[in-house]
Amino acid sequence: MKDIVSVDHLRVEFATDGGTVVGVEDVSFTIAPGETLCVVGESGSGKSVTSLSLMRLVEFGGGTITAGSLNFERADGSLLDVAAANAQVMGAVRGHEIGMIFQEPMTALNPVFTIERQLTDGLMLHKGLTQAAASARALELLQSVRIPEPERRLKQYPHELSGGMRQRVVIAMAMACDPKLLIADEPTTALDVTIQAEILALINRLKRENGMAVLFITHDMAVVAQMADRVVVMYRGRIVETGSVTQIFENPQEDYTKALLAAVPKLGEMKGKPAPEKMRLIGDEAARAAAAPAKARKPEVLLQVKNLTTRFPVKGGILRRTVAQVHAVEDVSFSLNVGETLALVGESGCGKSSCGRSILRLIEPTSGEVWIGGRDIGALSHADLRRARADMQMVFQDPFASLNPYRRLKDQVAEPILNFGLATGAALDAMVLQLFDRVRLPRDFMNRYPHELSGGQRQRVAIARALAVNPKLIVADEAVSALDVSVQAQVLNLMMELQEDLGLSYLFISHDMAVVERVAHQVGVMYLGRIVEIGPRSAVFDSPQHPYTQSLLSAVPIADPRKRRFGEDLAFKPITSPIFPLGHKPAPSTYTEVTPGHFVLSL
Amino acid sequence: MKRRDFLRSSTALLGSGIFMGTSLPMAAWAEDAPVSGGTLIWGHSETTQNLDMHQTGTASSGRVLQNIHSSIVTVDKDLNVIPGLCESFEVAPDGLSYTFKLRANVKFHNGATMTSADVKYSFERCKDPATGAVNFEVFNNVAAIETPDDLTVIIKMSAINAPFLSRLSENGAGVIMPVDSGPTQGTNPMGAGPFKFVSYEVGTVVKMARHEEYWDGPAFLDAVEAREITEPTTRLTGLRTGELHMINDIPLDRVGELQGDAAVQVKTWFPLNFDFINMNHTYEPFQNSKVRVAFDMIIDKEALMQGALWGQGATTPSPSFPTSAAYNKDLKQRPQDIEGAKAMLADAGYPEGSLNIVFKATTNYPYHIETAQILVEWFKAAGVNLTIEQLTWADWLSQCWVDKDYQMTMMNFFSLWESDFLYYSVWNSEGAFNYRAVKDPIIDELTAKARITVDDAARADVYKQVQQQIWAESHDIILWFRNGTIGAQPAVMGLDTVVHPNGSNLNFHKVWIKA
Amino acid sequence: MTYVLNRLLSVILTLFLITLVTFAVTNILPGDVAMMIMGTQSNPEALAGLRESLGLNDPLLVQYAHWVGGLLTGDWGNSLIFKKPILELLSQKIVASAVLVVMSMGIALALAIPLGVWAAVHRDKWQDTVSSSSALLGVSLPDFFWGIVMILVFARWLGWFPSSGFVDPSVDFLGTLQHAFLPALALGLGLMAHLTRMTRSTMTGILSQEFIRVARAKGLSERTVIWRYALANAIGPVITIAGLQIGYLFGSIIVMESLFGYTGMGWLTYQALLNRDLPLIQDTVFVIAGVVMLTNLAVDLLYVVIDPRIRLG
Amino acid sequence: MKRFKTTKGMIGIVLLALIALIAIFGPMVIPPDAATAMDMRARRAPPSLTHLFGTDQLGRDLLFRVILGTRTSLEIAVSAVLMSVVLGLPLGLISGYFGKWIDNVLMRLVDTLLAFPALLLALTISAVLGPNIQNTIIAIGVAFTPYLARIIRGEALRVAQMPYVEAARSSGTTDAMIMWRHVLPNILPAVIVQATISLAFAILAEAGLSFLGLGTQPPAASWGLMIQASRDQLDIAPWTAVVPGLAVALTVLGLNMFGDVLRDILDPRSK
Repeated sequence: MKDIVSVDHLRVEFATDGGTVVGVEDVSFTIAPGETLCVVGESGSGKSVTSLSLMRLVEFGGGTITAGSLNFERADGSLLDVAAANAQVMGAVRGHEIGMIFQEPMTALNPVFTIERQLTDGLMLHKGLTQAAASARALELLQSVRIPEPERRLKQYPHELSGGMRQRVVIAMAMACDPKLLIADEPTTALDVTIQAEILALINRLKRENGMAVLFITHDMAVVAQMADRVVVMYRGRIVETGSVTQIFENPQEDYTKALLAAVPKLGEMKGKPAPEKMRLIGDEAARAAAAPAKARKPEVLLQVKNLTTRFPVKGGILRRTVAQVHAVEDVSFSLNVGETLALVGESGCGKSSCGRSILRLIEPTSGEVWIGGRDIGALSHADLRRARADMQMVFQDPFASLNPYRRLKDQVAEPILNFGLATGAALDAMVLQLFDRVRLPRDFMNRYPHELSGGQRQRVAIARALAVNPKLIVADEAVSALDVSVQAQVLNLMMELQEDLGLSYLFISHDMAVVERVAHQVGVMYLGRIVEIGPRSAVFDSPQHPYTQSLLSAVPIADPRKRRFGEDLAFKPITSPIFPLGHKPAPSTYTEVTPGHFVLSL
Repeated sequence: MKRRDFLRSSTALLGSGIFMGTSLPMAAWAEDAPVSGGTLIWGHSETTQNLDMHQTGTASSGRVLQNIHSSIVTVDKDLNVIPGLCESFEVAPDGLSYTFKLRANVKFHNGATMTSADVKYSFERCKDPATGAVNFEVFNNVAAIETPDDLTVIIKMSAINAPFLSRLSENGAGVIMPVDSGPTQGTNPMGAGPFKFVSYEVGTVVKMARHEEYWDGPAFLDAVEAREITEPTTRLTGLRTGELHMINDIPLDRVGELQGDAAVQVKTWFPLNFDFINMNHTYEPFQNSKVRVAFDMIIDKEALMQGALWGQGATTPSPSFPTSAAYNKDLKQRPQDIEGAKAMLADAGYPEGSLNIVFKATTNYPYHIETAQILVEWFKAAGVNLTIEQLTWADWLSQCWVDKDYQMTMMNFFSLWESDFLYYSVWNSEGAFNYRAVKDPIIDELTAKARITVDDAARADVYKQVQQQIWAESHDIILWFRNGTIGAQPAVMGLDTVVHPNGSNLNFHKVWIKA
Repeated sequence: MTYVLNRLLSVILTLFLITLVTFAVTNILPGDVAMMIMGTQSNPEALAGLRESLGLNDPLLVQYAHWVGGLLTGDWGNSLIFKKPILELLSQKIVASAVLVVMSMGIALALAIPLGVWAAVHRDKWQDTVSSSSALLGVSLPDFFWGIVMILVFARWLGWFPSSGFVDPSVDFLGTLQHAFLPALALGLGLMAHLTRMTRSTMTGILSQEFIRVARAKGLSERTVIWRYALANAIGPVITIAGLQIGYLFGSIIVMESLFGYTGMGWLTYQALLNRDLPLIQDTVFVIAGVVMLTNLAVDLLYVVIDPRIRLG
Repeated sequence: MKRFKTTKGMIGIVLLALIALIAIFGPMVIPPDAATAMDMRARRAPPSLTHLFGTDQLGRDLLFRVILGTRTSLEIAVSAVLMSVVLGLPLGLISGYFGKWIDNVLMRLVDTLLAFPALLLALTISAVLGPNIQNTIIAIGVAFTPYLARIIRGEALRVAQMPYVEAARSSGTTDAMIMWRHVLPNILPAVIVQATISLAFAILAEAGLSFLGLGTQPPAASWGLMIQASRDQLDIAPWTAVVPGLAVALTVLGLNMFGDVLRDILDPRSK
């Protein structure tokens, strides 16, 4: 069969403040009908530019196609060079013959128009349907993407829908005119893992049913393994390697591909290993050598959390009285040993972040006790709490936002030291220098500003800042989630190394099961504010007991094309609301100990 | 209080207006016979306020109400008191009784015929403090008002009040309104004037229609619309675009320009008012007459008049009306002599650079600001540092007039020509308008003496001495008489009749529009 | 609904604060009301009597209570200069100002939105500079200056519009619009710059959002994308900003209405201030402040209608 | 894009520098008293070789007056804006950073002030304190404060929710230090940009006050006073309006062009 898309020596340039920048260069690939081609790469690889070029949307971002051709076989069999097509032709192709899905379902829909209007305007434009016919087709589309109560959804506005439902609407919009090609640009990156599984399964089904080709853009090798027929690996605007999915995963030819694959944690690969292990990094044999099992420590409890509960008021009424409460953290108890990592996992809104913040009293818990090193944090006065914070530090998710753009890195790392009066003058400088060495940042970074650093480097600064006051506990709230996979591996290794050397304890808050499997000693699974299952990492991963844990694990994509999981439609139980009326008295959390140290919430 | 209060409270006797003519040849309308009909649209320079003739203290209201009301007596162009709504009047030799014979068949706007009861009602309403009449003190000495028959009114006085008759010649005190119309005068002014009140939209327009039964014959115009346009440029534009037939108060700097414009006729007259520069006599340097005289010497009055009034006025050393017998023709303004002034100031103990004076001027009169700016330059040359503070009218009144909190200022008085009222009020240490705190025993003695001087010529001489003393001591620096102005479309006829002798009021009885 | 009630409650609270500030400010103004009424004719006894009858000798708290009580019961007092019930004056003048304010805001929006959108679409290009510079022209000179230019150009030289005055809309609605047009245009020029700027920045933000890309990916024309998809989202914020300009506008009409002899609230306030007509000052200022508050409330409520995201909140 | 923005910024900077030079050195260069000296034979003279920019209604040279006015106008505008920043900064900062009831109370107050016509405020201040330059500055400064406070509050609110503020708090930084080290530097660019734009409004506000005779007192010269004086002669002597009007317009234009690039200049990210 003839290829539906054939990209030949594509070159896209951007006019920027600093002059012309090449977005992609010499990019060539083809897509056969009914095939899923995954373009994979880290940020800045040019994968999105490629997909946007195919729609000629790249121009709206300031890009220009300066060389190459983008041939697309149209519905009537004619060949169209997209690079040379005029605006009118592109208008007819876009949304009609090529559909596109984007990353952010929360912003991909126009907030002030109803779902119906957004679904029908393309239909009326391309198919010339009447309003009524378009509406009927819209309903059909919503049914085909398996949205519950489709009739009601038509009249709703985007904000009334959950993220997963919105992405289904976006897919329905892209599918509206039965395109021959669907471009999916990171369609599941912003979604929770169970919803990701559902959406991936949906795309698979639609592809199969409609016989369309899919161009799938992603940074996630696990998703690639699950979805791709063929893979294009991109790096810095160029194609590194092209091949079938098994070829790429099992016999990568290029070093970059190998390194990329090495840095990806695969769910299940830690089975039978007693302790966390560092990530594999190609060309970093030293790290591999150091990955010897951590010295066995005598268990000693550092952090003890007892019945921690945090509720946020929902205000309403004329007098702004509290009318309901969000039960963000509900009766959570656990303990964390010195030198160990406890991972709290769960999907967005499960309360894992609130739990971490409540422990540090960055938000005030409603009740419960938090003991660190024999001190009840909850009972401390404002001044004592400030002093106690030397023992417990936090690393935040977003390395861009957690550093003040207007202060030199040196000053930001020195701030905690100054706050606690640990050192001044030359001694302070020496300490900061040491911290930079410790997190392996070049010393000349000290006088720089955050914007001059990459994401991984910033996260190292954040870690250095957290280390500055010699804390015993570090709460790492999605600390590596925003990083590219290779950088993520480096930062994780750094964290594990620091743990070994300094005996740090981590409360590792994450949504990424594969990463958690790699780094945690203990794992707690959170759902609707409670820990539903907690225990040693191997126990929780190898024999999950709670149904939620089970479904969570079953939804995680595995970076192995031979372990495909999303063939058929999936429907996980949607998460219910953690908002309860004022008088609501939830039952206390009671647990069953299935094996020693492995507790499961009694149903 | 409004600036127009000066007018109201000061028109005790007759004002003498000197018409300076119009820019349109008199012959132009002399050939035409007046025709009836049409609505005159007048761009009025000020906002009409209270419509009750007794209560209103503002020239703006009086200017409009002049067409609605008539008073018992009035004045001719030469400021002689002549009969108005009365046919004749008579003053008893002892000055304690006035007898008015009323005109028969004078019709009010409501159709009623005027009788002596209406006169009695009107005067008593004015006298009654509860009315809040601005001119109630005119009737202070009135002991009784007798109405022996429908057309005779006799007023008995408890003491002599020489200016009484003159004060009655203006509507503020002399207006005759129908019995019991008082309560509605504020909203629906009613009298016996040539036009009936139709409506007033506050700040926008007063509409009046011809009173067909006016005793002196019906007016030519069907109606008059007084549109209130306070912004001079806007008003001028209205005249030029033809939206308005006529405007009063042409900006002084534009009079010359308009006079050269064949598309409009311009009418000027003087005096509208006199202006003088005031020095606060409680301020230490001004207690020294040398300083005051030196300040007078700093000023070139003619140049100042050309500068601030664009020539629309005439300098004068005396505030008396030029036609008044009391006008001291021997006085001459001091010529500018800056070196002499410097020497005199040094002699008084204020060498160059030692005097820092604040000059408060009100923005209500833009030409006061221009005057002040010119003064600053001359005073700088004389080594006196003058700084200007601009005040809104309300602020000027409360600071300068009431609290006497100023060092130097300037003010004007409209039609303040009756000598007793002028000199006693303004310069006697007890005077009501003596906001400069002038305290000159010679003036106090002279103004008191004038009140008991019966002989007119002798009395005039006394006032000439007062003027001499004011000049000699330079209590104030008298500057000039300012012109009044009207601009109109060429089709508006009878403009020579429109200005009331007091220089401020406008009467449209004889005005007509050429078809 | 609770949102509406909430806003109402806060408006009532603010109105109360406004009465306090108004009362304080007018009582700081130097000058004696009784003196203002009696003028130069006053004598001490009469003044004392008038002060007593006006309640000026009462403690300030009593005077304040009296005023607020009057406001609530519909006894708004009488103007000293016009000798008329203030409520009657206000009810006439507020119509005039409403016409002017709505018209100038309409003109400003009609100019600013296209200009702002145009600038946002061509961000950082020459069109952007042309747009912001032409919008700036309006604020480069005080609005009374533009007022005079309008009078000269449109009334004197072209003769298209009357140079001044106001016509009651119940008498001649077209006349009302004709008289309001020039001052509204002058005011609109002054308002335009800020609104253009805000439209531009709001649109810039919206145009960079994902749903715009989605709309383009659907094959919608640029016209639809910008003027329907994007603008529908920009209208809410722009109207909110326009609402906040009402306060500024009510400041400007004081000068502009006086210039055009357009007798509305601004003119009335100006007369009251110039003549130190304290009861009138208090009431007009209270009404203006109140209208500004209520307009902001109305805009917030309008936003609720425009933006479905807040509708249920 | 960059080049375009830089050119625009350069134009703004050059304009402002020129105006600043005139403000600083102008009054020293022109002959003393030149701006107030009157020539009654040359009233409202159109621009000519003797009077390059023409003369006003009192025959004063407009070139000299506009030069002298530059200093007065900028002095008033800069001082008034500085004053409103000094008043508005703590107000907005505290309101935005602490939020809750403090924010409620302060913003209700600001709302109340915003509802009043600024003219009334200015009139009261001037009636109580007297009309002169200092009081003009106070009047404009006070009138601008609530606007600035509101903008600063919004910015502070945004910054207070940034993770780096939470990071600072979790590492034991006190509220005062957080405001000083983290919130203030991050809102400052927005404040400075806003202040730049406010400068333009302050110049105009002075003109507005001149309408009532407040503001600069004659015969001193300020742009506002000159524009105000021109309003009765716009049709017969347009240059009396054009000269100061052009001065204001160029300054406003310069400030706006400069303001657009100022944010970039202040941002370490753009270095």
